[in-house]
Amino acid sequence: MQSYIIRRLLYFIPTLILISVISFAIIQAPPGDFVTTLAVQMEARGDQVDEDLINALRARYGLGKPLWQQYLIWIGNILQGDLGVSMAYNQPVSRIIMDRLPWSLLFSFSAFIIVYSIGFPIGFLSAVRQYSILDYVLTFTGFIGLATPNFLLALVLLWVYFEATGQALVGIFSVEYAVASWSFGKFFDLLNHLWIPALIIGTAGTAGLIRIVRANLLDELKKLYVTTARAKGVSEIRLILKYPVRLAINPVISNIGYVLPALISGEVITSIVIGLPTIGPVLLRALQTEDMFLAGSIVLILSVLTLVGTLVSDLLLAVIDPRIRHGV
Amino acid sequence: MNSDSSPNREWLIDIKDLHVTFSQDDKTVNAVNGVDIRVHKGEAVGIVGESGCGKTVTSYSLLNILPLNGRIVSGEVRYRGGNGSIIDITKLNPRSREMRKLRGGEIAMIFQEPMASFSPVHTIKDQIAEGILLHQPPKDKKVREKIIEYLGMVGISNPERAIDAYPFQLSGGMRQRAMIAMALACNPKVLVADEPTTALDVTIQAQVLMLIKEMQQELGLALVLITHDLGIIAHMADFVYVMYLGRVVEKGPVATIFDSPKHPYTRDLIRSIPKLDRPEKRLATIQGNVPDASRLPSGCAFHPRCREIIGEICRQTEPVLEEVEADHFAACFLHSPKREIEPGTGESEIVQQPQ
Amino acid sequence: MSDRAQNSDDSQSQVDDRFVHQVPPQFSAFSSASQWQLIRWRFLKHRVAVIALGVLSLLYVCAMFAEFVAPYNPRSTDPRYTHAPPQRIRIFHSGKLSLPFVYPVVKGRDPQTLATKYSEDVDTPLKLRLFVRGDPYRLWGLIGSNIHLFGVKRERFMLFGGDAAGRDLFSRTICGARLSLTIGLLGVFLALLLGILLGGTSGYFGGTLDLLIQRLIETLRSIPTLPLWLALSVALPDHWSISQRFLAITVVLSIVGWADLAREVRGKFMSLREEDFVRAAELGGASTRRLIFSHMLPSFYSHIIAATTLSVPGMILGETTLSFLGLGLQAPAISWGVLLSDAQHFRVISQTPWFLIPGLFVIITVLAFNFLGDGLRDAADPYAN
Amino acid sequence: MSNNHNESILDVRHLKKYFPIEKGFLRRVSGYVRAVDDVCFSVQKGQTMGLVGESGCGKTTTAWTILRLHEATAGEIFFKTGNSEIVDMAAVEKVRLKEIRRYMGVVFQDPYASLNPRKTVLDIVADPLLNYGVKRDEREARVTELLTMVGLDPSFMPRYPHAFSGGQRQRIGIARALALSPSLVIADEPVSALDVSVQAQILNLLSDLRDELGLSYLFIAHDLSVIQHICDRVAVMYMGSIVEEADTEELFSQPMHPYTTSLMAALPVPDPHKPWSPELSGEVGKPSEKGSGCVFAHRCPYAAQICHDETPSLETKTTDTKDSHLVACHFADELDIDA
Repeated sequence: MQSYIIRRLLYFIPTLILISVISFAIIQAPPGDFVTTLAVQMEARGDQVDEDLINALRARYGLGKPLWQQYLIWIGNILQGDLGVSMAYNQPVSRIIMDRLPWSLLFSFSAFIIVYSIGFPIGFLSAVRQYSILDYVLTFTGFIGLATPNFLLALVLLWVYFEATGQALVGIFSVEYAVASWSFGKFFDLLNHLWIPALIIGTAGTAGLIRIVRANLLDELKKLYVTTARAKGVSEIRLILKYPVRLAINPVISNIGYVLPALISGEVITSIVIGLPTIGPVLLRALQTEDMFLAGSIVLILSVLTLVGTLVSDLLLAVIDPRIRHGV
Repeated sequence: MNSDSSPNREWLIDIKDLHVTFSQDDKTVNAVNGVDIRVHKGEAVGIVGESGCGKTVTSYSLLNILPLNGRIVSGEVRYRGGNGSIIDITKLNPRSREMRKLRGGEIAMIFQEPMASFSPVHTIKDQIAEGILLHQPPKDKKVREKIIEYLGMVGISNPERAIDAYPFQLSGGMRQRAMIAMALACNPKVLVADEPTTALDVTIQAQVLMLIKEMQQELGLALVLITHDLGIIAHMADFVYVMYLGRVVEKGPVATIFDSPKHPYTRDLIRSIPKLDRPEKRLATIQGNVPDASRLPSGCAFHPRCREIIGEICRQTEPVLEEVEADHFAACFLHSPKREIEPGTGESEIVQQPQ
Repeated sequence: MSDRAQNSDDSQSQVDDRFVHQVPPQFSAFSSASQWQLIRWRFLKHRVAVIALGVLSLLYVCAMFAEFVAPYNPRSTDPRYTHAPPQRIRIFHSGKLSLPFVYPVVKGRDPQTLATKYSEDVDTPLKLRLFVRGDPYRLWGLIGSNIHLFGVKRERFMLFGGDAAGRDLFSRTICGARLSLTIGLLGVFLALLLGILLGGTSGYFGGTLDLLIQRLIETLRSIPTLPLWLALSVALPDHWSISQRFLAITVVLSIVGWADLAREVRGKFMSLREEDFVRAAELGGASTRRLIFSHMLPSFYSHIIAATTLSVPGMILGETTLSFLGLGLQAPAISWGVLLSDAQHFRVISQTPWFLIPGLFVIITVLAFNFLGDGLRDAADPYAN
Repeated sequence: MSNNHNESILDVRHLKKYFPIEKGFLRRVSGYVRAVDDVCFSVQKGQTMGLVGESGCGKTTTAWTILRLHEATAGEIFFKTGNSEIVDMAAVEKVRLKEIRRYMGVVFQDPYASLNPRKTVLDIVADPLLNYGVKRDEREARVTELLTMVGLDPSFMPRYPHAFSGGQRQRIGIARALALSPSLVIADEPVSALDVSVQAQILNLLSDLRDELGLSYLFIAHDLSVIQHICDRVAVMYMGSIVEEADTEELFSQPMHPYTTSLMAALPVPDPHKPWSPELSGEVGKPSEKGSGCVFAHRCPYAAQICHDETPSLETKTTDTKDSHLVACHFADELDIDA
């Protein structure tokens, strides 16, 4: 298992580098460098363009040097915690991200909980009751969930919520709690605002998980060791809970790595539609205003977080699967 | 050993006119077509046949563990319990408590693939303990000790270590031994072994077979051994059933079957296997191939391959098992008093179908 | 085999050795059925997949003849119909059964709130007709005509209602299908090219190359796609024409989408490489090219088709989302995503829920592709048992 | 048996095939699986050489190394091609492989996996012909001839493998192996996946074809009784080494290696009156943990200290037959272990 973990950790490094290259490419993608864009924008706003500042920025980010040098400088800065400066917000990128990232994580994590707490039991049910009405209904609902774009779902739910309550579901807190200090009331208000977005973010993931759980469980149910256990006189329900479920958990855990990117994507688009104070709307605005340092950094951070999640799921797999643990 | 002729010997299992079908895609496969098998206390019954003859399906019906697409259409599988009560297994709900009490507790089974028969993520202890706790919850001893005892009994060296191993950490032979320990741990009366050594090497196969034989005799078990290997049958079984395409074509005590086989299929089968002790340059063969079980030939299912075909009767009428000598039955018109020999046909006519 | 005759004396054993049981004639169709026939037979048993195929065919035919199927020019505005609700097709006029017709809508104002209000003029039914003359168009820029599949003679018939500029939403949805449906296919095609190239290289040659490509695949699969798509699409210059932008977005979608297909191709290649029949072909002197193209590829065309079908939905959803955010296709281009971007806010929807109808089309299309793909995947390996 | 003993078509000398064992995250090579360890044997023209042993004994690896599907770690594999050139398969340049392999036909174990389900019988059998540039008409004529040869109706040509039973498929596989008129046929467990009643058909077919076409076989099997029926000479392998080699009759009547006798004793004879007393205990060792000494020492009932310390070499032992009987056992002369 040690060598598995070490190998897994070592794989992490080239993947990180690749992701940083992609993020850097995003920053570099629009024509012209960002300082020029900044100067143009300052001019457009009617501000005085400070030549010294411009030159200082050029020197700091190595603009004008070959791309690979700029990349190294950028990476070096990041390692020191400097993600660059946002033009639109006129703030260090790291500050903006730090303000918003916790909320993004909160939503993604809640969605993650929803995905697994809904997806697994439903997938299980529809496998055990294969070809029953229940199976068809659940599978079909799952398909619909998979087929509906997140933003559409968000819009429809907002609309339904609005029609039903006459209130708009926007933001994380209701007006009365927005600036209040923490209390139970505020906490419940948060929960109240949390579950709908989390549900929306998790829909596609849940639907995907249902299919995976169902398929894996059906596969396992056909295995000979299930027959062996049945021949021992084990009851059907214990048999399913003990053997196939135990084995179907492995692919489900290894699937976390592919649920996470979907959740992050879902979080971005849902936040934009609902107007949550998370990273999503910032990313959109950064892209619209070509605030590339901000955009690139966000892509970098989201990707790295996903990678870490994948890493954790792989390590978890090593812990629960004796075959990996014993290096088979 | 004898079966039907001695009324004093009590049977443990009595299969009567069993029919099992499988649905595959749109077609129905008749896997077992009217099989009668009787197993007595302490007796080793061998069921031999080639692929698709229905021997495995028959063994699965004993425990009512057919896969979802399989169905017992008719017939009885009766089991005589310890208190003399007789239970028809086919009448039980496969999920019912009574059925589950029989499985493992009264009738235990070992399977062909020792690797696939164990869950790869549970320890040996975990999997053996399950049956024990279900059927024989120990009073005085701890489960662990009991398992170690059984593992030692089946010849696993260092059972204290093997008990905590995962199946993939054991060799094929050791896994099959653990499988046997698992089957025996609940003190069953009948042991059903479905091709228990097919996946093993010859020398390991010999060890495992010896172990099964030893355990059977020591514990006074009835053994139902299913195999395609006549060599194994010759040395393991007391009474033999030969199956072809879902039917029993011949049955009798093991010596009789090998010394004077009556059904042309049995005869050909015995002649066609290469033998160490009788090297021949050229092997006798059975012509043709085993037909697909979804399209059975009419009449006697063996007639398209039979070199002793009599005539139309073989193509049209299905022969039934009839006693050819004491305790020895064959389903063939060659030995039936009912057959009408058509003029101009000899017993050794060989069908020569156009190629 | 000239010495066959001399053996005929001891032909007893010869005959039955060489005897081969004849396959009954009624099974000859099966015995000489190619893999495609077997796949078709299996596929046809999947009722849902067959229906999905039908739905998709209908959608693609509509998209192909969009100008003809749409009753109006999707860009022609009419102030009389701004935010007009969908009109219902009726068959009862004043209690009497008649041929399908609609009531014209009349724009008016609510006397109290002064808000615009539409009402039906129940006195003058408009007969629905087939092959009606209307807005002129050039089908595929070639065939000029003004005949539309259906319509009414006077007034307007808006099955899905009108948008903010009074354009016919039905016509716009049908025309939008053209971009939305082709972007999926085209994107998948590009992704497939990349996937086969890289996945095949990786799976066939193995070694360091395999390791590198595998890392790349894993990385791409673990990056959240949406932020990446968004970021890449920003790099497109604003002044590009609709078709330039369309192609660019396709490329952006496939840059992210090839990884899954490459993984599929690689896995299949790896397992086929170990198959006995491939080894037999190699030992039989087949060149590497013949080995790949004649022996290995035919075994996974069907798998690749299924995998490809299953990855179309991702592309369609991607386009829709990007366009909805204004970063994909942009008006005046018409796609389902562009149409949905009119429904940015739930207050808009609460006023004009029919703006969501293009979303329904997205869902139906994606569903159909999923069902079709599932059916194809099940049928892809007719030799499984 | 045969009269031209001196013409060997395949001569394997000191063949070794080691597979590295990779350990740790850097995949460092920590040891080797000695799958084939110093194996020598030859196949005579017109004869069948049998390789027999339990799973993992290296018999299939040997065959694959001969075919150059594996690169040999050491040793030579001299093969006499159809035009009487002698080449070393272990060392010949890769570009020449195609030209040499045409003289080697291969029959696989699994009649299902070895035929491409997507090709017709005609395409399958004609594929080697196509690779060597045989024209279309000639191909069809040749396939007709081949199918007849293996006992199949040539009208089966347009059918697909799924229409055939296991035995029929194996006939198709044999036809393909013979397509290019090879001089050597390597058959890797050709009957072990077949039903008992069909096994005999295929064994007889293979013998007939050998006699009719003057083929030489390298026949690999785990089943001694099958080996006995088809082979002229047999080599018994255990953990990568040949422990005994002799003419078939000689080997089966006077086995000299304890492993050979154990193998024979383990096989249940289909006759309830014959005693069956397998005695061999223990399991096949792991080739990766092979140390010095006799490969069989850990299971051998007669093993002495020398068996654990010194590797016995494969030597000719005193017998009354004219053909050599080779045994790798320190006590071959002393033990009286006839079957």
